[in-house]
Amino acid sequence: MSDTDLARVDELVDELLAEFPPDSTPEIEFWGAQYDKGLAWAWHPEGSGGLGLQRRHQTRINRRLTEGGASIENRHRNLLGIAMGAGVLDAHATAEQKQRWLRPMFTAEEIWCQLFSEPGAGSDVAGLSTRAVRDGDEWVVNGQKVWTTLAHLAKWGMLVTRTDPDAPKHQGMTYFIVDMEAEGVDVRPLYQITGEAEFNEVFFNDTRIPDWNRIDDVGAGWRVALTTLMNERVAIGGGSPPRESGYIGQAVEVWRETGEDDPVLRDELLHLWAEAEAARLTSNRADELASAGIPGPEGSTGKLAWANLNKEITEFTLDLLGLDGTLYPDGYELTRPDSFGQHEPSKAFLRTRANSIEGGTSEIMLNILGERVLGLPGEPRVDKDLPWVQVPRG
Amino acid sequence: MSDTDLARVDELVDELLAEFPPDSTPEIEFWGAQYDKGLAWAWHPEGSGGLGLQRRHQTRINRRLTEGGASIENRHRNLLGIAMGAGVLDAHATAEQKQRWLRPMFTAEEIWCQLFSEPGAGSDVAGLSTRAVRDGDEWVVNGQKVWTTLAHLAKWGMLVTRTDPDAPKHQGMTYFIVDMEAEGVDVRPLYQITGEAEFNEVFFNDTRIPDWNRIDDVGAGWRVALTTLMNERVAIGGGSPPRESGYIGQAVEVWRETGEDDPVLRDELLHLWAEAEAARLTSNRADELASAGIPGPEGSTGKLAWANLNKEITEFTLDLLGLDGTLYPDGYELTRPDSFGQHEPSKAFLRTRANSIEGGTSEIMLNILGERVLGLPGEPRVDKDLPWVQVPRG
Amino acid sequence: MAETRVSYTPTEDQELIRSTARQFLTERFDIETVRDLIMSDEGFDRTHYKEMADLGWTGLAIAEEHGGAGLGSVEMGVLLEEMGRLLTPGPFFASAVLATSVVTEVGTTDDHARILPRLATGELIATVGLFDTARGWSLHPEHTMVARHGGKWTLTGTKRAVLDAGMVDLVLVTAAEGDKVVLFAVDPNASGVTITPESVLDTTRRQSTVEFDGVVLTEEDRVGQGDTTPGLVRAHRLATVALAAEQVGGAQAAMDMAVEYAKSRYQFGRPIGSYQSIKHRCANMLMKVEHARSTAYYGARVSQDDDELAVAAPLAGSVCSEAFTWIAGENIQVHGGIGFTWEHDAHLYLKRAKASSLLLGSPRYQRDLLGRAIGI
Amino acid sequence: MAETRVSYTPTEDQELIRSTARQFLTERFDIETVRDLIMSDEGFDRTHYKEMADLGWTGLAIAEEHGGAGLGSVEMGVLLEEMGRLLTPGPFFASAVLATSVVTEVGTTDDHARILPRLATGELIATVGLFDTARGWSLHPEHTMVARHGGKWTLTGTKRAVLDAGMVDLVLVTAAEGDKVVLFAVDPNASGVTITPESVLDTTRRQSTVEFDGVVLTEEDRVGQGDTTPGLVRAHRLATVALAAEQVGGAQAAMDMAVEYAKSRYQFGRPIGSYQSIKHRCANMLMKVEHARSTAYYGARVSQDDDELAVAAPLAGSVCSEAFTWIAGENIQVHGGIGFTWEHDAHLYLKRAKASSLLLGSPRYQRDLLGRAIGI
Repeated sequence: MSDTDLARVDELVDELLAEFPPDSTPEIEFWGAQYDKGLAWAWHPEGSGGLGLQRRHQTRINRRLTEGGASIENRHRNLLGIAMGAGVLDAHATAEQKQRWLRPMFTAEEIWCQLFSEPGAGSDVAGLSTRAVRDGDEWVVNGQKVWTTLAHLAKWGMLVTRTDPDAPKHQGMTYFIVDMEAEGVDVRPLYQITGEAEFNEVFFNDTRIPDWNRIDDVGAGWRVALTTLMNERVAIGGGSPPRESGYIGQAVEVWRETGEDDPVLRDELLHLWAEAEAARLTSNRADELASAGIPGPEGSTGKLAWANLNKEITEFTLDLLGLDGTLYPDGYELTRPDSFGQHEPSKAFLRTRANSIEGGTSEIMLNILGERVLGLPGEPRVDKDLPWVQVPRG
Repeated sequence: MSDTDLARVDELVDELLAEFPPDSTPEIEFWGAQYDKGLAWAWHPEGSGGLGLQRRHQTRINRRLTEGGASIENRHRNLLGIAMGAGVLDAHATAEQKQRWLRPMFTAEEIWCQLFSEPGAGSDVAGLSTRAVRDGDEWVVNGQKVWTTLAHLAKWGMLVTRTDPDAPKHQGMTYFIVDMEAEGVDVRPLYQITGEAEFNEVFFNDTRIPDWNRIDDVGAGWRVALTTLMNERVAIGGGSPPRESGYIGQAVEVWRETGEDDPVLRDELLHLWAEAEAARLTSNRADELASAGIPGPEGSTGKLAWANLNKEITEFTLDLLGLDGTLYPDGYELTRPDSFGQHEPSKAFLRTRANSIEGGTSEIMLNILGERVLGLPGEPRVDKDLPWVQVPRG
Repeated sequence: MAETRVSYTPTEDQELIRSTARQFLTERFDIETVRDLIMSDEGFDRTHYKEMADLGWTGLAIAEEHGGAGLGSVEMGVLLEEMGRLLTPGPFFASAVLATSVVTEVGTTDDHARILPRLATGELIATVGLFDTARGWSLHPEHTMVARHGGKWTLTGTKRAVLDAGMVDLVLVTAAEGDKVVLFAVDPNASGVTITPESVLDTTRRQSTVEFDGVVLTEEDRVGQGDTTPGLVRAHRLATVALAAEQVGGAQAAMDMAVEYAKSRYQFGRPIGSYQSIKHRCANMLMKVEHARSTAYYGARVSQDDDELAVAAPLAGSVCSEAFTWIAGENIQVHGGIGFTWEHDAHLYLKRAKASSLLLGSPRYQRDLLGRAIGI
Repeated sequence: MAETRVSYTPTEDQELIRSTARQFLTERFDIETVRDLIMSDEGFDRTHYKEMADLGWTGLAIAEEHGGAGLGSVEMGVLLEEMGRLLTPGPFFASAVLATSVVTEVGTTDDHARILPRLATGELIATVGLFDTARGWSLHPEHTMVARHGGKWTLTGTKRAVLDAGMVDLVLVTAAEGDKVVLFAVDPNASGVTITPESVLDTTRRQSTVEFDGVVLTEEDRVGQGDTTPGLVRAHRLATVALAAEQVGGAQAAMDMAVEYAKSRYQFGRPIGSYQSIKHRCANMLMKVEHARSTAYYGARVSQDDDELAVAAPLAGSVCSEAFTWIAGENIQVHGGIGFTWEHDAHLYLKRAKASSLLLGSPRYQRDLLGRAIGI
């Protein structure tokens, strides 16, 4: 980072903290001011919440703001908007669209959600079948999306639809920002095997979207979707937890609390501890080398490694608990969860089963590592050049 | 088994033992007489070493012969001939061919070998490229075969060749019985990672085979090859070892001899013991149900299970041995082995690496279980209908 | 090392039990009924139990002289395998298997005559409190004990993970009396008995913590004489083998579900079962389910041979527990997102699998028993 | 739980060492040379060792005052990773890593001055006899002992798996003297020393059994004062971390070999790497090799911090051993038949992997050390 840029960032942060003292400024007002000063997404151009700098400047800004007593809770409250939606708008939206959406997104006054996955399009997102048909200055949407976080709280949804079923699958899609409060949008909780509903199903029944809400060209939906997914990977990665934290920390705690001393279970615990630590050190190494621009381990090994590890560790923790591992203290209440933190062991065992599915199944991650990183050849594709309507779908 | 058949079999066995007392009859003479009485392959027609009965009658014959003091060593000495070659001749050969080959095969006066695998055709045997070109009443063969057991001792080889490169791969093959002593046949030992050569490479350099030696039609080679492979699977399966025998028995022995008492290694040993015993019980169950004609577990799980288990068990045994596991008592002498029994632990570790490759890789076995037993769909095939010359081969 | 030669060819009786069970269970316990029972407070419907009794199931393994069918572990295994397939909820395992085995193996002739006939008819539903602590699965009670005062005993202690205790008529309880382990049949409504239903991972099988605070018992309540440990050990092995059969049924059902989905689910224009990653996993499921089945079947077939059962029971217990848990977990993965939803049935098998792998001893614990039996 | 923040960004020195090493090793140890050495009686060529010394490698980790380069574990790790890639045969690890660490960590200033300069120049090649028995990897000699008579000692005992003892000028030996562990530098040609070369699995690294039958030693031969255990423990950790780097190099090479073959080998008209079974295995190799590398790099970077090294060394030792062994085994499987032949190089990596996973303590043993360090 050049010294000038650093100085400019520091000065603006100091200015913000001075003008809007965090302890006496309402959060929304503070975040609005932060946006206006270009301290929301430092790499955005000026006027879009940024300063035309680099992503890593934002890390510094966030650290200094936190030290200065400011809240960055908006980033969690509107995770999908701030981490992914902003990137999509920055890359693909018109000036008017940015103007309309970015600021209330950053202040978390308007929550965003993502509408990609469908019952028939999981790993194969590009196979989606939610239809949007043009009707004058509007589009009429019908279909179903699943695994939508925050949909029940969201004002806006990032929606990919099929607009040309006769084009090959990657070409006939169009991307919209849909008003989640519009008529014909039905959000229902999607209960998981834990008994909780972190996610939703969203049904579109003749929902009308103004053409003004379209992002990029008609037929360019896949390109925009890829931008979204790229930002998702950036958002999911990063941030190094301390040693022996997370579920391996929980397992160690259970080991100690139960006073267990079976050497066989101890060796299993140490095995998991070692694997978890190796994965954690790899994240650290990847982060350092990536930010120094030096080739290093592929970040995407992390998602795969943690999916495996979380599943193994939480299952092992039940073994450590013995008969207590057959209990489910929270019960199956079929509710929306009130927190997203670490779960007690038996709920953690259930919840982590999805770690190898959500955000890209482990099978897809292995394909990616094999093909994009190691350069192994792809499978023969039977769906790629066919018109979407002709692709076999069971 | 019907009572009449049993009685007939028992009577013939008694007759054979009486006419050719095993303790005073030379082996070859005994086996010749056994063949003549139809007690060689009970399910073959009369005149071809059989009685037109069923495979399981042979089990009874063999047991009664062994009890009567006769040797069935010919079955080991000429394993590939008696277990596989005979089935091929029975199903596909002319009367003259059977007449010429079956009896000396059974007496093990003429040893047989199998010439299928090639450097470029392993799992994909049907992709083989050894060429045979017709020249009047003869065929001229050029190419290379690998992994040929007994080739250095064999008189006859079961050889699959490509005779029509422009036909789709499964259609352009022809099957021959090649005289291994003919000119242009070069047998070389193929050294393995153990330092021993159980197998050979066989090179054909303008080797001439009389058309009389062709099995079945020109172009029918794949059909005949499948008969061979089917007989191979029958030959490999079957026969239940006692509990705690083989490499798990060796591991238990090492455990006891070293006086090791680490609970962690003990649990690993018990885990392997349990898996081995489960596999063994499954073989027993499969054998019983199969011979009773009741649907039961697929026999081919056994090959897969034992490949995994032998590899895991022998690797674990080296861990049990500690620093002694880094030794290789036999040394790497680059010799032909003088026995095929159980190896000492470190050679066993190396030798068993091939268990998941030889006789069908574990990947192929998993495909077979998935597709033929569970009915899962095959991969898209890029090679099936192309002329063989056009199939990509790297 | 010896083994016992057994036959796996099913008898006509066994074939009949299997087909009757499959038909009855499929009709009575369609998945909607199972789901209703799972979410209900009681967790089962007593009329279902009565119907099973009428089919002769509750008395299947009870001698004819006590009103049972006089059949054995093999037949019980067939029945439980079918129940395992459909996740049949209710106290059948607790009462007709666990409690029945304990009374049979521990009880005197008088105890048999007193208790078994009522278990056979299904009028009596019972369970067993075996474990004082969450870990260790010791059959020797560490904390639960009886003290004798004249002709009476006072029972004090707490039993963990007592199956279906909230719905039974009788709780069999092990307790220490000095060095000996004694067994009592306790009325759940007796004074000093507190039954606390627990919130459980696998809601197809309920559990309670049962506290005994100075419960007064008489000689009438006692089951067995002298040290009951040998009988308890045998009953534990029989129950392990029976549970293994149930696990095999569950594993088979989970595998069938995965294979079915792999054929019908398309991604990228192909059934997902055409990808080796899924295909090979299903093939490995097949191998594991067949291995598990072999150990469960073998265990049931040697149940009369004490030495061999000592090997076969922990073998089946460890192999079947691991196979079922692995298959049920991978079934969810094969299904992807839909397999993680409450409305799909995949999770019910995973929960049953994981819980059942811990109920009578973890695989690691069972392997320890195996090691003792085979001298390793 | 604390950790030490380290930087993974390579320094210019490290980059230079890597590129020099790769160039030199590739030229000097082409696979034909390696194969000749493997089948030779001696197993290495002393001129190679001299060349390495001239490059400054034998003195890499030795202080400048003793004629070394004064660099540390990170630089040694870079070098060993490169050697691991090419399976460089010879006593470099035994002498420049193991013996050098032992002398450095155990020796007095006088010992350093006496021995290290000659190790640095390569004129002295040394090894260490640490283990009395095949299992347990105890640094406390169970059988080897010294008895003092006046100003002299008599050394008796047998050391197992002494690396490259058949080709060295000096054998460092641990021995018990009462409760203390003492260390002596023994001339392999001294009276009473018998060196028996063993037939080994991994012929790129030779081993001998070394017997000491009343070998007479003087104060001059002694290295270190008092109980040498703390120094030996540190040296063992440093050697473990160094070996881990070598394992990473080997694992990477085996993976590269598998990936290359998966791209070029066609079956059924497709490269085998296009099948998920092979592709996913290669991807898992990548993950494991990167995890292993992280632990080896971390271990090298915290080598000056005793408490952290106590965690990092067994972490690297267990993770890298398991990763290398798995990858080398799967590399053979990816190759199929050709990978099982003597003429293909795949087996050399498997043999190196399995042997190196046992030399300084099996993964299970290393995890035990890890557990002690982190309080589990």
